[in-house]
Amino acid sequence: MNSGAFYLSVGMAVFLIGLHGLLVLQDNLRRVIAVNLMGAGVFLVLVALATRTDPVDPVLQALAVTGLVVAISATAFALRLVSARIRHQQHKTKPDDGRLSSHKDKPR
Amino acid sequence: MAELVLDITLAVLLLSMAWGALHAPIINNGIGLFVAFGIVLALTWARLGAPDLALAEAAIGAGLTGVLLLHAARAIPVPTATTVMRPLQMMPSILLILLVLGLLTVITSSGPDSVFQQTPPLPDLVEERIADSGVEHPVTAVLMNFRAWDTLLELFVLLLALFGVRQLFPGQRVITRTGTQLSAADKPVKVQPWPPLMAWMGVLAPLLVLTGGYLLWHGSTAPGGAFQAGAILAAAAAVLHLIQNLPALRWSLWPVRALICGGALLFLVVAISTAWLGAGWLHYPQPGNKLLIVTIEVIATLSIAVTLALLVTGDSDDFTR
Amino acid sequence: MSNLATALSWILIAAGIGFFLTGALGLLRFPDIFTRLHAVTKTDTAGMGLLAAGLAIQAADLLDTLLLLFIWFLVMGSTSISCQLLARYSLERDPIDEFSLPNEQADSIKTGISKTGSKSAQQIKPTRENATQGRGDHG
Amino acid sequence: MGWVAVVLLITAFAGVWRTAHGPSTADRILGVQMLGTVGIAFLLVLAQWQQLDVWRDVALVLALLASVITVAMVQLLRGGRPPDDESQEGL
Repeated sequence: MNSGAFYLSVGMAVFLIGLHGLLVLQDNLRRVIAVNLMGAGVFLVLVALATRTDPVDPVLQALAVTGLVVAISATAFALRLVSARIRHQQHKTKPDDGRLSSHKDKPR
Repeated sequence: MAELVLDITLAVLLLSMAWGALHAPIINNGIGLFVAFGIVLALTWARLGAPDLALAEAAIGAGLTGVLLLHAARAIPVPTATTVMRPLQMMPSILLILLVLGLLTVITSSGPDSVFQQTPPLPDLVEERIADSGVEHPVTAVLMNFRAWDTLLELFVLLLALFGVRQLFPGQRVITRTGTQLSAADKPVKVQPWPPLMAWMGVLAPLLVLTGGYLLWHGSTAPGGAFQAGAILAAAAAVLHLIQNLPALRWSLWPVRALICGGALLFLVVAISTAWLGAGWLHYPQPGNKLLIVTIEVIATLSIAVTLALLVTGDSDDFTR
Repeated sequence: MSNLATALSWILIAAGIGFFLTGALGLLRFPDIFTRLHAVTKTDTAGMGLLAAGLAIQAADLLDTLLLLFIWFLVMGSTSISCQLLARYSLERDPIDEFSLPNEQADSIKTGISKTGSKSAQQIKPTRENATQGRGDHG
Repeated sequence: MGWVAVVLLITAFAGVWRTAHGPSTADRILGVQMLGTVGIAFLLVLAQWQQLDVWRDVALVLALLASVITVAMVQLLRGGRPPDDESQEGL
C-alpha cells in the first residue's frame, strides 16, 4: 500500500465522517462544519490521486485549489444563512421590544 | 519506516480532529478543532507534495475559516451546548454510509484496473504544452491558461456568494416606531484593541502584504499565484478591519465595487475578445500571453482579496452609519 | 560538511525537539491558563530557535539561513504577543480572585509584600490593574 | 530526519487535546497557536528532509497566518458576548 492509496482511504474516511455528521447532527453550525469536512475529504482524494504520476498531476491540484476558494465562499454564505435564520427566530419569539410585530401585544 | 509512521500519525490526527470538530460537546471546542484541522490539513498537503494547495490551505483553511466561524458563533446568542442525535436517523445514515463505503472500495481497489494502475493522460499533455502557456509553473499554467474557464467561473462564484451575503444583510435592520435602526443585540461592540496588539499588527500587516505580493510574483515560476496571494491579502484586510485600523471596506464605496467586479469583468472581456478576434474562447495570442496572464492575475488577486475580506468581515458598517 | 558541524546540528535539533516535548507536556499537565501560557510560549520559542539553528547548519545556504532566521523571529514575536494577549484576555474575563488563591498569595497581592515568591506576586498586581482598567473602558 | 518530523507531530497531539478540552477560550486559542508553531517546525524539517525550498515559503505563510488567527480571535472575542456565557463553557 503506497502513500497515495493510504491518503485516498483517509480522504474517504474524512468524507464519511462529514457525511455522517451532516445526517445526524441538528446544530446548523455543525452541519456547515460537516459539509466543509466532506469537501476536505474530496480534496484529499483528489490530491492522493494526483500522486499517481511522478511529477504530481497539476490538473488535479489546480482543481483542488479552485475548490478550496469555492468552499470558503460557500461557507461564508451558509454561515450568513444560519445567523439570519437565528435572527428570524429571535424576532418571532421576542415580540415585545419595540419591534414591528409587537402591535399584537398592545392592549386595544 | 519513518514515512509510514508519519503517514499514520497524520491520519490519526486528521480523523480524530474531524470527529471531534463535529461531536465535541461544546460548539466552541468544535470550532477550535476545525481551525486546527485546517492547519494539519496544510501539513498533509505538504506531505503529499502539493505546495500550491498547502499555501492556499494555510491562508484560507487556517486563517479565514476560523474568523468566519467565530463571527457566526458570536452571532448565535445561546451557545448550543449539546449535539442532538436523532435516534431514528442513526440507522439510515449508518446504512447509507456503509453503502457509500462499499461503492468507494469497489471503485478504488479492484485489482489490475483500479484507479491506481491507470495513468492519466493529462499530466503528459500539460508537460507537452507548458512551453506555449506563458508561465513555467504547471499548476499556474493549468489555472490561468489550460483551464482558465474554471478560474473565470470561480470568480463569478465568489461574486455570487458576496451578493448572497449582501442580500441577507438587510435582515439585521429592525423597523421600529422611530425608524430603521439596528437592534441592540446586533450592534457590533467596538473594543479598543490593546497597545501590544496594535504594535504587532503594525509589523505584521506590511509583512502580510509583502508576502502576498511575493507569492503573486513568484506564481509564474513556482508555487503561488492569484488565489494564495488574494487569500493572504484578505486575511490582512480582515484583521486590520477588526482592529479598526483600516477605513471600513464598504460596498457603497465605488473603489470597492470596482475592485470586486473588476476581476471577473476583465476576465470576461478577455474571454470574449479572444473568441471574437483570436483563435477561440480563452486561447491567448501567442506573443504577449505572459503579459496577459500577469495582468489578469494581478487584477484577480485584488478582486479575490477584497471579495474574501468582505465575505469574512461582513459589511455591517453599512448599517451603523 | 565536517563531522563536527553535523554533530552540532543534530545536537541542536535534538535540543529543539526536547523543548517542544516539554512544552507539550506543560500544555497537558499544568493546572491553569497562566502556567500553560508560560509553558507553551516560552518553550516553543526556544525550541523553534534551536531547531532553526540546527537546520541552518545543515542547509548551508545563506538565503535559506536568512529565511530560517526570519521565520524564527516571526514565531518569537507571534508567540510572545499572543501570550500577552491571551493572558490579558483571561484576566479581563476572569480577574484573579483573591479568594480563589491560596491565602498566602492573596495576602501578598493585597499588601504588595510576599512571603514566598515576591516576584510573581508583583507581576500579578500590575497586570491585574491593567485588566480592571481595560474593563472599565469598554464596559 | 523523518523521525524528527514524527516526534513533532506527536507533540501536536497535546495541542489537539487542549483545543478539544478547553476549559477556557484562551486555552483553545493557545492549543491552536501551539499547533501552528509545531506545523511551522514540521514544514522546516520537511524542507530539509526532502531538499525542497517550497516548504520554507509555506512555513513563512503559516507563521504569518497563525499570528493573524490569534490576534483576530482575541479581538473578536473581546467584542463578543458578555462574559457570563463563559461560565457555561467549563467542562
